[in-house]
This record gives sequence, C-alpha cells and structure tokens, in this order.
Amino acid sequence: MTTPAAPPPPGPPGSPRRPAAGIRLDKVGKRFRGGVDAVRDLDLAIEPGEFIVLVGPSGCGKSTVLRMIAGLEEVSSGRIFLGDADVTNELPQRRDVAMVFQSYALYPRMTVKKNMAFGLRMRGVGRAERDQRVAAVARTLGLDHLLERRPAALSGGQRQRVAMGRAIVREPRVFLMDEPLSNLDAKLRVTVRAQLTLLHQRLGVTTVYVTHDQVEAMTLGQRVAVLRDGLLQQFASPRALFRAPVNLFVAAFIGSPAMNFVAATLAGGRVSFAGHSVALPADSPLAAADRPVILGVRPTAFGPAGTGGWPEFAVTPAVIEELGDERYVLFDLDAPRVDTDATRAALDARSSDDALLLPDQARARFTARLPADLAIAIGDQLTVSVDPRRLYFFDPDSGAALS
Amino acid sequence: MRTNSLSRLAPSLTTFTVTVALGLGLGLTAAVSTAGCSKTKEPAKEAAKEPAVPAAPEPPKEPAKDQVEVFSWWTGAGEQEGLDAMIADFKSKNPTIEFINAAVSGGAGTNAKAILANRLQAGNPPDSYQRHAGLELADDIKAAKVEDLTKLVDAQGWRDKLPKGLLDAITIDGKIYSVPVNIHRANLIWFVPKTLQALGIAGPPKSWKEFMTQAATIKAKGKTALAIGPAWTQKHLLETVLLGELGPDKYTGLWNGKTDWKSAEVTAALDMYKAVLSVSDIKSSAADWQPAADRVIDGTAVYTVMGDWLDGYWGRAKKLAYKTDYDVTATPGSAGVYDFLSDSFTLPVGAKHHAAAEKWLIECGSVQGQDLFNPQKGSVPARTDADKSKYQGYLAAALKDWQDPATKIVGSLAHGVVANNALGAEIDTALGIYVENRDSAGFAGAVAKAYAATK
Amino acid sequence: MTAAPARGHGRIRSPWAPYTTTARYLALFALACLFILPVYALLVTALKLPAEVSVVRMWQWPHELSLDNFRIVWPKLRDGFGNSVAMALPASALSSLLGAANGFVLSKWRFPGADFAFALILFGMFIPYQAVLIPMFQTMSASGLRGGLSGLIMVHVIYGLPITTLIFRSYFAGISDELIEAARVDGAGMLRTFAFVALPIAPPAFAVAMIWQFTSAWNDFLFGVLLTNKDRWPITVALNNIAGSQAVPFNEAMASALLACLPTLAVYVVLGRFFLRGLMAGALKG
Amino acid sequence: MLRRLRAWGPGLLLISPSLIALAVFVYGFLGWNIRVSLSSWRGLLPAHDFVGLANYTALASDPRFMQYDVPNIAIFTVVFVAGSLVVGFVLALLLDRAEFGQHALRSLYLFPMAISFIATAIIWRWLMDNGGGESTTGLNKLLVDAGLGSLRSDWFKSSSRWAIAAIALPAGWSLSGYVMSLFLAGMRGVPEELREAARVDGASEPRVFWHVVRPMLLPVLMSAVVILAHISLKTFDLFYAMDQKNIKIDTPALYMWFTTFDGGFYARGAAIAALLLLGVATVIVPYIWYSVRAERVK
Repeated sequence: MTTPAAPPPPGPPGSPRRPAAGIRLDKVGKRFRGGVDAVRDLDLAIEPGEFIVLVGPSGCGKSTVLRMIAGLEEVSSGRIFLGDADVTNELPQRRDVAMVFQSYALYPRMTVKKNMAFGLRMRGVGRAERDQRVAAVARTLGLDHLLERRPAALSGGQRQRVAMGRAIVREPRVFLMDEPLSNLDAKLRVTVRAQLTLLHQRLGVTTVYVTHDQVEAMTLGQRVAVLRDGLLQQFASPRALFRAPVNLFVAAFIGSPAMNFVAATLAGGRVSFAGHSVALPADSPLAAADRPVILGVRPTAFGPAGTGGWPEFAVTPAVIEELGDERYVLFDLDAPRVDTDATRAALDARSSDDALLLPDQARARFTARLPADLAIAIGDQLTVSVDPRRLYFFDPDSGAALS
Repeated sequence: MRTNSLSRLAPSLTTFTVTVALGLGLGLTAAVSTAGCSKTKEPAKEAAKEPAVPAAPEPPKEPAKDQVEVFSWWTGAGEQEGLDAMIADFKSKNPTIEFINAAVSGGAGTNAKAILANRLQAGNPPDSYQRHAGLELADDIKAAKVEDLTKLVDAQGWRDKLPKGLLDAITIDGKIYSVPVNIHRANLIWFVPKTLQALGIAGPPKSWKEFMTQAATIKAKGKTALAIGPAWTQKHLLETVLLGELGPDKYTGLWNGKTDWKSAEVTAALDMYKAVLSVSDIKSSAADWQPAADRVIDGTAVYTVMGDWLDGYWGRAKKLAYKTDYDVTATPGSAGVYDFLSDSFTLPVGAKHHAAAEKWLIECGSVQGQDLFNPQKGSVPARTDADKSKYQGYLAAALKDWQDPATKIVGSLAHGVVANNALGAEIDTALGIYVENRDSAGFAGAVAKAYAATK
Repeated sequence: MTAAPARGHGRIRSPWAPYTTTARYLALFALACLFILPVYALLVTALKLPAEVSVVRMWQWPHELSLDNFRIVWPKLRDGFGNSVAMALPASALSSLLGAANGFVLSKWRFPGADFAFALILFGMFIPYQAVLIPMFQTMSASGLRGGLSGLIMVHVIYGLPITTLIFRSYFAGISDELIEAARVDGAGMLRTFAFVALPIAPPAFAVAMIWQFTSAWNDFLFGVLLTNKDRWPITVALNNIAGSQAVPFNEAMASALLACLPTLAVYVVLGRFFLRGLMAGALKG
Repeated sequence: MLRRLRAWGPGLLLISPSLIALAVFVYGFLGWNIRVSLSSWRGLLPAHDFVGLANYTALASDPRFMQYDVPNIAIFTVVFVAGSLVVGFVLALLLDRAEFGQHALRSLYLFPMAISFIATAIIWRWLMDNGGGESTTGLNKLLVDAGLGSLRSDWFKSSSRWAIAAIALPAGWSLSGYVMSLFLAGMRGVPEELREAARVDGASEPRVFWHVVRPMLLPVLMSAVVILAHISLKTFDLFYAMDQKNIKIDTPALYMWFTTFDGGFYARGAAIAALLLLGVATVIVPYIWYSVRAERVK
C-alpha cells in the first residue's frame, strides 16, 4: 500500500537540478547555556552527493550537529561551509537546505499541497511553477490523491512521505533528516528505508541523516559518523566501522548482536581470559605483547568444535535462543563483566532487539552464534571454537583499539 | 501523541466565531476611534486664553455657531423637568446658542463630582457646572478653576435680591463665585400626624431632649422613633442635632473656627446625637432615604429627618397629601432657622464659550429661570422676589420662611455648604467610625484635626 | 494526548457504592440549590409584574410572567449596553491579537531574557489597579483619552495583555518546536512564520483569550467609572448608577442586573469550555 | 552578535509595542503612584513636593485605615479564601466521582463567575437585607421560614467585628466554582494508572486519595490561594456596589477610592494603593518566580 509499484520516474522535466553541495564542518563546537558542551571540535567533510549518517546514543550531540547545519542552532565555535560558502552566521531561512523532522512538522492547517509548496512560496516561486513541481514530486512519492487533504487525515506513513516530499520539492543543495523513521512501525520502517536509498540514488542530493539506531545507520549511510558525548568517534564506511572499530565504544555500539567483551591478558602469544587461553595467530601484531587488555569477540566469530583448526574452549550454555537456521547460545564466563563508560553508553543506545545483553549480570556473558543442528542443552558442557583472526583487543584504560 | 495533538486543532465552529468576532471588533474600533477624534478635536482650538475677569457681556464672535455646555447632576425626577424648563426658557431668550446638557446622574452628585474633577484637572471644563453653593467650591477656587462672578452679580443687581445669610455663605474671601438657583432646607423632621395621635403624642418635639422622651414612649409601643438611611443621612442627622443643641450661631462657628470642636458643649451635643442614634433603626438602616421615609408611611417608624426633597417624593411620587397624610416641621431646637443647601452654577476658568456661559448664569439668577425650575424641583428660589403664587403646599410654607427676614440662615454640612470636599470626606470617615464606636470625644478630636488640616 | 479512559466504568464497586453515590448526589443537589438561589430570586423578581413585586415576597413564584420590568429598565440601560459592546469587542480582539504575537515570540521566537520579560509582563496581571489609578487618570485626562470609549478600550487592551500573552504562550508552548523550525528551514522569517504557521493553528487560543477578555472587559467597573463620561458609560457603571447608588424599585434593580449579565452568561453557556480554559490559564497552567 | 540580533531581533521588535505599553502602564504608573504617595498632593492641583513617608506614617495612625480597613481586609481575605477553598474543594471531590450530570453540575457551580461583581452585589444586597419582623426578606426570610429563625443575621450590617465576613458569601458564590474547576483539573491530572496501581496495592479509596491524589494537588492549592488572595486584596466594585461608605465593610481599596476622588487626598490615596501593591506583591512575586522557574526546570 505504501510502496509505489512502479520504479520512480526521472526528476521533473524542465527543472535542471543544481549540483549537490558538500558540507564542511571545521572545528565546530556547541556550548549550551549552563556550560554543557554538546559538540566539541567536530571536523567533518561531507562530499557532494554523499549520504552520511550521524549516529550515537541520545545526548551525543548528533541532532545538535544537524541543527547547526540547518542554522537552527547557533554555532559556539568553528565554522560551517555549505559548498564554498561560509554559512556559520547565516539564518536558516537563507540557507539552501531542506529538513525532514522526526515529527514531520507538517503545517496542520495547510493541505498536503500547500505544505509541500510552502518552502517555494516563501522563496518567491510563482504559483504555476509551484503547482508543477509539487505535482511532479507528489507523483513520484505516490501522493497525488492526497494533495487536498489536511495532515490530520493522513496515516503515519503518508505523513512521512509528505514530509519527504516537502523537502524534495525545494530541490535544496542539502537534505537534513532528523530521525525521520522513528515514528513509523517496524515494518514500514524497513520499506521506507529502502525507498530512501533509492531516492538518494536518483536525486543525488547531499544528505545528512541522524539516527540513534545503528542498524538504520549501517543500512543507509555511505559513511557513518559515530558520535559520543559530543565527540566524533569514527567516521567511516559501515563496513569499516564493523570490521575495524577504533575503540571500545564503536565496537560495542555497532553490530547486532553486540560484540562480547571480557577482561584478558596478553602474554607469550596467547590471550588468557576467565580460565581459558587462546593462541593468537603467529602473524598477529600483538603476538609479542605482554599486557592486560579487553578482549572483544563478535558472536559470529564462534563456531562449533573442530571448525577450521580454531582454538577451542568449553562453556556451559545458560540460555539458548532458537532462530531456526541458527541459534544464539549465551554462556557465562568466570570473569567480571566489562563495565566501562563506553560499553554502558553503547548498551544504552542500542535498540530493544538487543535485550539479550542483560547488562545487570555480574559476570561476563557471551553470545555465540552457532548452527542450529548442533545438539546443545542448557547446563551441559559445550565446546566452542573461536576464529583467532577475529579477536579485537582494546586498551582497558583508554578503550582504544590495539593492533 | 503528536498526531492527536494535531487533530485536536481542528477548526469548525470556533474558527468561525473568532473570525466573526475579530472582524466585528476591528470594524468597531475604527468606528469608535474616528468618532472619538472628531468629537474631541472640534472645540479645542479656541481654548483657554479667555480673560480671567469677565468684561461686560460681550456678543459672541460667531453667533451662529455658539454653544454652551452645562454640567449638572440634575437627572432625577422633578429636577430633570425643572432643568428642561429652564433650558427652554434659555433657548427662547438666546436662540443662537446651542445648549449642551451634560448632566450626569448618581448619588447626590457623587459620580458627577468625580467626573467633573477629571474634567477640571484635564483643563477641559464645561462652560458652566453645578456645585452646592458654599465651601464645596473652595477647592475649585483655591485651584483657580472658577472665575470670580462678583461683577456679574453686582451688574445684575442680585445682591439685593438674595438674603444676607445666603450671601454670606456663598461669599468666599469677599468674592462670589457661583450663582445659586434654588434653596433646599435640610433641618426638617417628617412624620405622619395619625401615627402621633395613635401613640398619644401631642406634636413633634421642640427639642432633642423632648424627642428622647417621646422616643421612650414610642419604643414602649414597639415602634422605631427615627428611621434612618445610609451614611450621608446619618451625617444629615448629625448636622440637625448639632444645630438644635448648639443653636445657629455656635453651629456656624463650628465651620469658621469660632466654636471649639473639643469644647464640652459640642461633646454634649455629640452625646445627644449618640442617644438619638440609639433610638433609630440604624442597625437595620434602609438602603437609602426613600425606603427610610417609607417606614414612616408604613408606620413602623415615627419620624425621619430629611431635607425638603422628601416632600417631592411623598407628595408627588407617592401622591400623599401634605398636612393630612404627612406633615413636617423644623428639626428639634431649630425653629426659625433655615439650614439651607443650594445648587449653584459657576463659570470655570478656560470655559470655551465664555459669553454664552454668562448668559446661562443670568438665566440661573433670573426670576423667570428660578420660578420655572423650583416648583418642578421641589425647592424654593434663592431670590426673595420670586412669584409666590407658583409655590403650593409645603413649598408655600417654605418660601414664606425663606423670605421672612427674621429667619436665621445657616449652611448645611452634609450638602457641602459649610465644609469643603476634603473636610467633608474626612468627616465622612470620622462619622463612619463614630457611628461604630460611639466615642464622642474621639470624633470631636478627629474633626478638629481634619478642620485644622484642610482649612 | 491520551484519551481519558472512561472513568469508573466497569470497575468493581464496593457494596457501599449505592449509598455513597446517593449521598454524593444529595450533597451535590443541595449545593446546586444554594448556588441557584440568588439567580432564582433574580429571575422571579425580574419576571413578575411590577405591581406584584415586593421585597418581602422575594421568593414567591410570580402569578403571571411579565417582561414589563425589562421594558422599564431597558431604555435606561440601552446606552450602557451599546457602549459595553462597542468597547468589549474591540478591546478583546486587539488584546488577543497582541497577546498572540507576544505569546508566539515568548515561546517560539525567544530572545535572551524572554523568561524575565514574561515574568514582568505577568506581574501586570496581578497588580491592584488602585495603584495605577491616579497616574492613569492624569495621563488619560491629559491626553484627551478620558471620557470616550477609545481610552477605555486602550486601557483594557493594555491591562489585558498579560493574560492574553499567558494564554497564547501556553498554547504555543504546546506546539512542536519542529513546526516552527520547519517553517524557518522552508525560508519563512519571523513574521511569516507567525502569520502562516502560528496564527492558523491558534483559533482555540483565540477563543479562550477573546472570551476571557470579553468577560473581564464587560464586567469591569473601576476603569469604566474612572475613564468615561456619562454618555459613554459601560453597562456596569450604568447598572450601578440606576440600581446601585439610589433607592430604585427592587424589581428594576433585579431586571437591570439580569440584563447587564446576559451577554457574559450567553458567552458562558455557549462557549463554556473555552471559558473554563481561560480560567485555568489564570492559574498559570497551560 | 550580528547574527544573534538578526535571529531574535524581529521577535523583540514584534513584542516591543506591548512591552513599552506595559512598561508605561504598569511599571511607569506604579512608580508614579509611589512618587505621588511621597508628595503632599491634596485637592485639584498636583503637588510635586517631597514629604518623605509622611503619608505612610499618617496612615499608621489613621483609625479608619488601622482599626477598620486592615483588620477588615484581613478578616475578609481569610474567610473568603478559606471558604472558597473548602467549598470548591468539596465540590470537586464530589464531582470528580460523579458519573451522571457531571458536566451540567460543573457548569452550574461555575456560572456565577460570569456575572460581574456589580450585578452580584446588587443581587446579594437584597438577599442580605437585614430588615426584621414583617419586613424580613432575603436569606433571613428563608431561614425564618425554615424554622431557623435563630440563625437570622444582620449580615454586613451586623455590629460584629466580623460583619465584613458576610461579603465573603457573594464573593465565594462567585469564585468557589472557579476553585472547584482548578481542583477538578488537578484531580484529572492524576493518571488513572496511578490510582489503579494504588488500588491493586490494596489502598482504599480514601487512602488512594490521600497518598496518590492529594500530593499532586498541592500546586493547584497554591495557585488557588494566590489567585483568591490577590482578588481579595484588590476587589473594589463588590464592596462599592454592596454598601458604599459602610465603615464595617470598608477596605483599603475603597478608602483609596473615596479619599482620592471624593476628598481629593491624592497623596494619601496613592499611599494606600502603594501599600496594597506591597501586599499583593508579597503574594504574587514569589508565585511568579516559582512558576516561571518550575517551568524552566521542566
């Protein structure tokens, strides 16, 4: 119902699209009244036409960054460039950006058509052209039959599309989106996510997208900027974020289910944790290290006993989550849970489908993804193997990745 | 949450109402403000630079457009008709002058006074305004708001036509500032002869002491001796008791400093007032003077002390017969004394139509004017040469007393002849407290202090 | 906004419920009678034949209903009635419009110190008007605004600003900030955001503010008596003048009082829920 | 800086007419009034001299002000505020759980508020007539007819110190419906889930009220007290139309009016008004401060 059947037609005829603009943030900081630093020294260079996602737990400053780009929030320090222009002190109405809000912010007393045309009207575009552009965009988004309705008479998904349409009609140099999917139900969210990607491919407008949902970030962003406490943690492609997190926070935040952590010691080319010991590959850069670390293992790095000559160790399953093709096996290790600010912040930010993490557990609990055909019973001994090349090591104090 | 709050804003009836109200409202504002402007701006041009002392009557510069705005509180029954008759006469004598009747009703001029004070302060006076003759005008004189009319009075030869007591009362520092139109008498006690007969009382009391004796008899028969109304009627009663107990000379002395408020005799008179109050129905006093008078007609009360406007209420409004249904005499101890109050008209400084205002004052002081007004109003003319035939019933008797050279004339306290506004207001306050705490010495002290402070 | 759940419905009741409910309604009914009592006296007196009226028979039902009393007093009240209409409507409209602008700025277009400015504005709602009477009187007299209706309208508009500002500020505060931001990003400046986005959604607040202002302007006495001449007296002053200071027949007093409060009562009956919201705003609650 | 000015300048500009008007008509006039109270102005002509606090010290020994007005307004405030609170609260309590006719009853209790104080006074002046014997009428008549003749009262003409408390009757009639609405709104503000949780925890209805609802009504109570108290202090027309110049129901607001506009004692009137302002401000300023601050915390 909400998915337009036909592939989106090309852009409206007769309105040559302007080249997309890059965005550059140069040491941007935001200090709120009362001395809270929401954003600190943020450097971010977004290529023209790029789709980037700002992600992080609530209060990390991601929305503030977006609002500063829009001009809705004053910049305390640093500069912002849209294309070549320094817009740091420009009022929002004078920046050529369009924004999609979490609540969609549709004008309640205007019809869909007027909502979509409002930005054009404010910019002095004539009625004929307004109507034409609105009609074209409405067609693309399947809103034709809703143009005379008021927002109150629309469903959530329709409102979301109107909000998108209102931004698209403007043909701005930059799209800004502030959690535009968070008010949709789970199913619709996946559909619209795909549409967003298609839309961006077609329009090629530089897009900055804010979300707290790491899955959304990974699926949508060409590059993803992870923020925490107003500081940029890592700005990279989703793949790079997953494969090479720069610190404990990014590692804990990205990936589902989340990475497992346990305190460990590196010595003599082996890593020891909770009474187990695993040999590192000989070519590991840390083979010669001798130091305490935090060991991180993704659930997907586990296998049944005897997988590819991986090191093995025995555990006792506490919970088994059946998923059909595979299952998640949760087991406790005889070591305290890793509980740093970074892991806690990352856990807080994760969405509810990661509730497996049971953070109040005193001992370290691991999740392993194992094939479904393996015979496992709760309480019985189970031997698992782990891919020694997919072990992550972090400094226990700074949380920085060691390599 | 959000979606609901959006749908809550649905328009419907509300929008309509507000739109209509808004449109209507804005339209009206425009109408009102333009109307207001055109009204206020017109006369303001030839404003305040008139000579301070009026020269001999001078023809108006633009006779066709001349007008006179007269401010009074004559809107009640009788007085309004009287005023209308005077206006008609004025118009017939001065056909070129447009008469603007700026009468304001309410409470013995209380509202009117506040409004007038505003206009005087704002330097936007009417061409002539009503004041009780006497010291009520003192503040206006002090503030140089009214012109000295002595020359006009002399030129019209009014001095010979007004009784000396009245002239004394309206002469302030040797000058006359207002033209009295009518005379009311305040020191009157009213009763129903049949009630007295039924109670076995021979006649109205000659002194307040006798009144108290009668009151004891009346009380024994389960009736109220004296019906009283709100605060100002209590003040009215006070002046008649003071007058009856102290006599006219010492009473007048209270207001010119010759009688000491703190003296023993004043205290004794105040104690008599207290005693009189105690046999009145002050605990359930009537809301105003008319309902108080009604109680006398009902027979629940025997006497009431009130000015002669009560004659108009009983005789005219209630259609009762003077002498048979009701009767009246001077309050105890004040026979042969005329405790008067008078409505008079002034010429404010800065009046926009000076000459026309003088014409109006001449009308006020004329025999015709006074004889047209007073029979309607239920008062007697200030002039002693008025046409007696026009006054019937009580008024005939009153006029006879007024014109009798032997009659002593004193001014009323409650009606602004002997006390200026400030002193009057202070006495109101002190009397209110006195009626509560019945502390004669305290009251005397308070009035003495107020007298000294407001002289 | 959560829809109010149907209160009490389907709840298991205590065995005492029938008794407590009866007692509750008895009490409510008794109190209702007490509240109606004065109005009963007002109505039956005003509707009696003038000849039938007597103060001591105040509570008796009229033998015959009659509008004669209104016929007697209406000519005396007509001017005051007209003046009050001509004063209260523009005063409430202007005050609401300005209040809408203030409320919008103080909630959605805030400047440094907006809260302090708001507190200062709000204080104006609570001042005893006695403390401004003398200067107001002098100022209005000196500027020639005393006497007619324009000065009275002006005063009602100004002293109405605190409450209308409060009403609109509370109302706009309940509107999502994103709506305003959307307009800004769409290229609207402050005036256009106010005109195109805020005003169109404000009719409910307008209803509340207008009704509140209309009622208080209509019911005001102090400013009316101070600032107008007789020909421009609002209804309350006219009412006090004919039914207040002098002894007037009881029936006329009651009929006048009834006439004088008809418009506010009508507003109250027709638009009661907005009236109530205005009252709530007075308690500084949105 | 320039950007800031461009950002909030238009807003400031839009409300500046209102701000200026209020600055003049509220703060300017209040200041002017205080200045008048420090002069010796009496009569028609303003005096611009400076007599210090003379008018205030005179008021301190003014029997009308000290022995009548101040005790009167104190009595009236206490009786009126307490009475309206109790009646309003009881009404709210009864109505909150009433399922039928709630809307109609609420409207009924509230409508006196739509009636001006002048009209209210005119009605109640007759209801509280204190005529005796055959001329018994108004409330007294009802009392006598109900066999409660011993309860008949002289109301505001009573010689008692508490005569002014009779005026709390019409004032309360006018405003207790308002108090009821405030309390009802407060009770509605308590989520039904909270009450249900308490019931499940075994609390009886009175306990639910005491432990769950009552604490949430405190802000409402505060608002109601502040609003009623300030109305009480500044009300003029109710007394004025009820019985002018009856010292038993005299209040500072009336004294101010009469002494200023009848007697011409402008400076004294200004001093009374300034003291009224002081009285209102001690109630209102903390209230506004608290409200605006509480809102900011939210």
